Amino acid sequence: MLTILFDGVAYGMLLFILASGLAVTLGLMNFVNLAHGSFAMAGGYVTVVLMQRYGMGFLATLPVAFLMPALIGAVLERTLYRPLYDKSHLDQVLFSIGLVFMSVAAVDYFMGSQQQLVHVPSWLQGRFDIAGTGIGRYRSFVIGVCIVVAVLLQFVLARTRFGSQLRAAVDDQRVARGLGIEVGLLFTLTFAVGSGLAGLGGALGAEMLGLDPTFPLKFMIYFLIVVTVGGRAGLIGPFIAALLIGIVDVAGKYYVPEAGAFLIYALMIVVLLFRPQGLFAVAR
Amino acid sequence: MRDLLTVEGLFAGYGQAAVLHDIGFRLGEGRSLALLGRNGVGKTTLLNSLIGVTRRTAGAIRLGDADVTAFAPERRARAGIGWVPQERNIFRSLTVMENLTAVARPGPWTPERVFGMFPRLGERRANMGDQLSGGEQQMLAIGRALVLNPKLLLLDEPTEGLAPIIVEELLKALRDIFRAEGLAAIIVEQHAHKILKITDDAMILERGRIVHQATSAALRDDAATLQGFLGVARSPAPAAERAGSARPPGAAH
Amino acid sequence: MSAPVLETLDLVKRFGGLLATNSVSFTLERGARHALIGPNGAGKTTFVNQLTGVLKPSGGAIRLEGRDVTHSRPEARVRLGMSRTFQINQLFRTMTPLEMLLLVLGEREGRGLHLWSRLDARADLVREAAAIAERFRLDDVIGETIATLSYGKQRQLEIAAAFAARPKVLLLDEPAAGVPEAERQDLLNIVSELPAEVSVLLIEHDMDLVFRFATRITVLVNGTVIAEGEPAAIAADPTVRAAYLGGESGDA
Amino acid sequence: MTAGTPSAPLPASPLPPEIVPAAPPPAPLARDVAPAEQAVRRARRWKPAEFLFWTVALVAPLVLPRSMLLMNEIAILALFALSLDLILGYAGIVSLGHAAFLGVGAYAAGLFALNVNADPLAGLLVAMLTASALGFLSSFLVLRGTDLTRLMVTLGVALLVFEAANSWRSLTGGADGLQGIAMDPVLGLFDFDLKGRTAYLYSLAVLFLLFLAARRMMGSPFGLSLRAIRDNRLRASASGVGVNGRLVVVYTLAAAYAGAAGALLAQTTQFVSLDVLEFHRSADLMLVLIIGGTGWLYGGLIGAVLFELFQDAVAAATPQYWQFWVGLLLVVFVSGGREAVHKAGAALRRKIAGLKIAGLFGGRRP
Repeated sequence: MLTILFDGVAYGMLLFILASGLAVTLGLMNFVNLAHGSFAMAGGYVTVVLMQRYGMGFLATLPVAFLMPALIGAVLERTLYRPLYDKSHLDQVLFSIGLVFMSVAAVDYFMGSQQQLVHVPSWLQGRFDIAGTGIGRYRSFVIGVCIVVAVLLQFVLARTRFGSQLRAAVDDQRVARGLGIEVGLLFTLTFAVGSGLAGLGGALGAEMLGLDPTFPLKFMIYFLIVVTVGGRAGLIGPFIAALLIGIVDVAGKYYVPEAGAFLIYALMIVVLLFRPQGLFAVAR
Repeated sequence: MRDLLTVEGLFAGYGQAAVLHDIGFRLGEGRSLALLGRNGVGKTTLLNSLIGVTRRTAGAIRLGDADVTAFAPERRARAGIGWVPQERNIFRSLTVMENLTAVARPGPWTPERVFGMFPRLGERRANMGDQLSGGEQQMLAIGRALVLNPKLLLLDEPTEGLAPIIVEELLKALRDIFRAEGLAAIIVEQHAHKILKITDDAMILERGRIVHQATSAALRDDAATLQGFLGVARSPAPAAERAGSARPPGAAH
Repeated sequence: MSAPVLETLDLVKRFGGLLATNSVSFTLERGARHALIGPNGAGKTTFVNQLTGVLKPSGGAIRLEGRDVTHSRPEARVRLGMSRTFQINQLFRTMTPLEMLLLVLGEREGRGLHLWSRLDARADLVREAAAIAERFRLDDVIGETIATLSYGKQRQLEIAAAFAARPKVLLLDEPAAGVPEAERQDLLNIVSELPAEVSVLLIEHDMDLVFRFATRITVLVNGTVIAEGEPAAIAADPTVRAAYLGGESGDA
Repeated sequence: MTAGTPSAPLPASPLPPEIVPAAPPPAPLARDVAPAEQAVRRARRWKPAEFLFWTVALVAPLVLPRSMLLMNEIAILALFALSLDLILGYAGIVSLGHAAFLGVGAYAAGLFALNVNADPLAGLLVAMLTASALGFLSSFLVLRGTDLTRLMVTLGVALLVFEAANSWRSLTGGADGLQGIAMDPVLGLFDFDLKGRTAYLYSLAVLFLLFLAARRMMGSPFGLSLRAIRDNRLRASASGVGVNGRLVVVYTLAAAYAGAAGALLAQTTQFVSLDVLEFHRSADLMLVLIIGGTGWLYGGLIGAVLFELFQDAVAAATPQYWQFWVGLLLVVFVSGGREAVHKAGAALRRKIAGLKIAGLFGGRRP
């Protein structure tokens, strides 16, 4: 039982890191980027390639798994995404689905459609027991990394000038610009960091979630659920939502496997119906 | 005296609706200008065009030696324009302090100095922007423009919706700022009498055009013009007939 | 005097701590030419939005032809005889003026759920649409896409569409706002030529229009009615002058 | 250009009372209103290009007898796209889960043929009813909220339906799908042949009839009120349109159309699998409508033709990477290609016929 809870927490934490970039782009900047999972996949494949072809260690690949997607994100934001900020959500959805389809096919072409295996270092393999509960070493590691990242994110957003300028730009972009805040630059940086975090999540999650070219499609809805159910006002709502979803999903698959993902989807519809702003959103 | 702001042939509007027609004027360094006119004549649109958040269809704007016509709003702000928008637009998810630090630029005006001028704000520095009263929001909006350390301050109806006692206090604070700092300002106001006491020059808009320019002192004594352009009852002949004795003194040209 | 066509009783609207409509009791007489004026932020639009049902009042009541419509849906109020124009054009931009008028007429006649009927099945409605277009100086553009019309024509269509619902009460929200000088006269004529049996409430900044049109004026400041009366009285009222000019009342 | 037209001198006095709508206008005005009546009639009249379109569709099998399976796919996709156009193009309701109705229709038709009756038309009717029931129920989910909530909710419903079909193996056959569907002849006369001739003509006939119905309904006061809702919901409601009721009706209707497409798919391919409920069906459908343009009924049809032809050409070369090209098209179209294509298309049509935009098809592009 506790093991399931623990696995659920690890899964939820991972979901949070994967979705945190989307929580900012969709939740704060109000841009529907369904291709968020593609950046996560990019991170995963960066790790795979670096380990398999260049023999790098798992840990050493993680910074690159952050930087590469961040760079791609910055470039795409400057070129393709930015003109779409003012367009309808439908256009944003169609555009980003297009990116998903392209990335799925492109990765399939270059890397093949098979599942990729990521071998974590031996000291991260296996389990240890605490009071009769089996605790996976790797999952503990993931939880640790995710907590560090979550705390760091919350700190940047809540305590730094960058964070307050970003919140100001989100509150009222027109006035923020009129008061000298470089909104465009802020958004590019934010988008890049969000993409980078997705990449980091993709690399960390390859072992737990699996990694193949359909990754962005498979997990697209999960990211969206984290953000929409969590509410779009900050990072704490998505964080709680990610934990909840992680636990419900792991427990559901264990106890009622026949229901599949039914529970999660139904939960999302009900929440959106009664709390369109999300479960943890402050009324604006 | 050097010109700080030069506006030439400015046309602007929203969508297809034309709001400003051929606006041209100059503002000297350190001068304060009252921008008057009734509701909906384009005063706010003019301020918004100066900071660059309204679509300009024609015309040129110079700030000092720089042609800022093509500048984006953030570049104009950095070039030395501080803006107090009409709705105040306090960033609601930022604290009072953050509202200031997020936009502050180096110079004599610091958040602490703003708190010195508006002690109420200092007491509430940790409150979120959406927890402030109307008067506090207005003080914060002014403080937020000041910490940009601008050469030109644009104030859009700074006294709107405030209690009379706060209005007096605020106007006094503004006058001190203009006098002491040599800061130029354009103030949009509906209440002519109040603002003419603290400004150097005045300009009246009507249906998107400049219809009167004078010094504040001259306009203050010009009851006919005030009543004619700003009063409630300026009415052309057909209306005067219907309204009976409504014809005000100012309409008797 | 017959019963008022529209009245509000102690209407209140709060937004959080802000009292946007402060216990407004307002009466629109049958056939009235009534103007509602007030400075920016006085709560004029909030008041109209409650009358038409876009906003829910926090307290008080609204009666249309003696019926309580405080909680009726916007479309129900239209059917009961209240129709409005918008301060910022709200038009069906891909339609033609003819189609927009036909839509309003069709809804008025309860044809909106006729899935299998033709648009011109009721020839009288098409003729009526054409007549309204002529009355509002739109007959020359009746078949053009609305988005391509000049701004003045779009303002005219705003009123025409509201008028087509055959309202007993017509709310005009700043009909002349933003209309260029060249097209202004057309619009003013249209407003002054509205038939006498329609009761009109005009919300307006433009004092020329107000004093030219209204026989009664209500002044709203900070959500409160501070004065109401005939134009002459309003023009002379010191509190009203103070609200518009500022300073100590009467020093103007 | 109306702005430059000098306006006629205005009458000094109010217009005569007979034009007040309270009293119907008298005969002398007929001279002035005739153009309006003509305009309405002209708008609903069949345009030459429309006759041409359907004639080509009818004679296509004679010219290309080997491509009838492809043509059948085009007809079915066209019907599916027509369905989405009803809600997206006319009522402005976005959906990322339209495959739910296609899939439910397909399963309903397949199960009906396997277990009850193999008559195609009866199956078609059952599929439409089943899908419209789901449409009616889920329509209440799209009434409130923003476009984003609608996209999420429709996507969520489609995922739910997919999961349901996936889990309920005893009914749907799970991943294996429904196999061994054998249909009776259409109308008891026309057997389904291997070349797909009956299939195509059957699908085309259904598409044509449902298109006629859609054309009539979208030209009705109801259709006009949908366009009103799409253009400006606030004004629609201020014009007396009961917005929610209209949306429930059109959503249910569109679900029935999608169900019909699903039935055609099941009956003509004699096979139903989870593929009919996949996400990419909904996404591809969006692309179809983007290619053809929304809100004029022919957009879905033309989009379907182009989409299938493109797929046929590209997928033949690299079937595995077909999705890449779909994605690229979406990206290019949204990032500005759409305007360019539609501008070019409009210019082309103007050139050919010397008519105004959309004059040929009678539709109007938003």
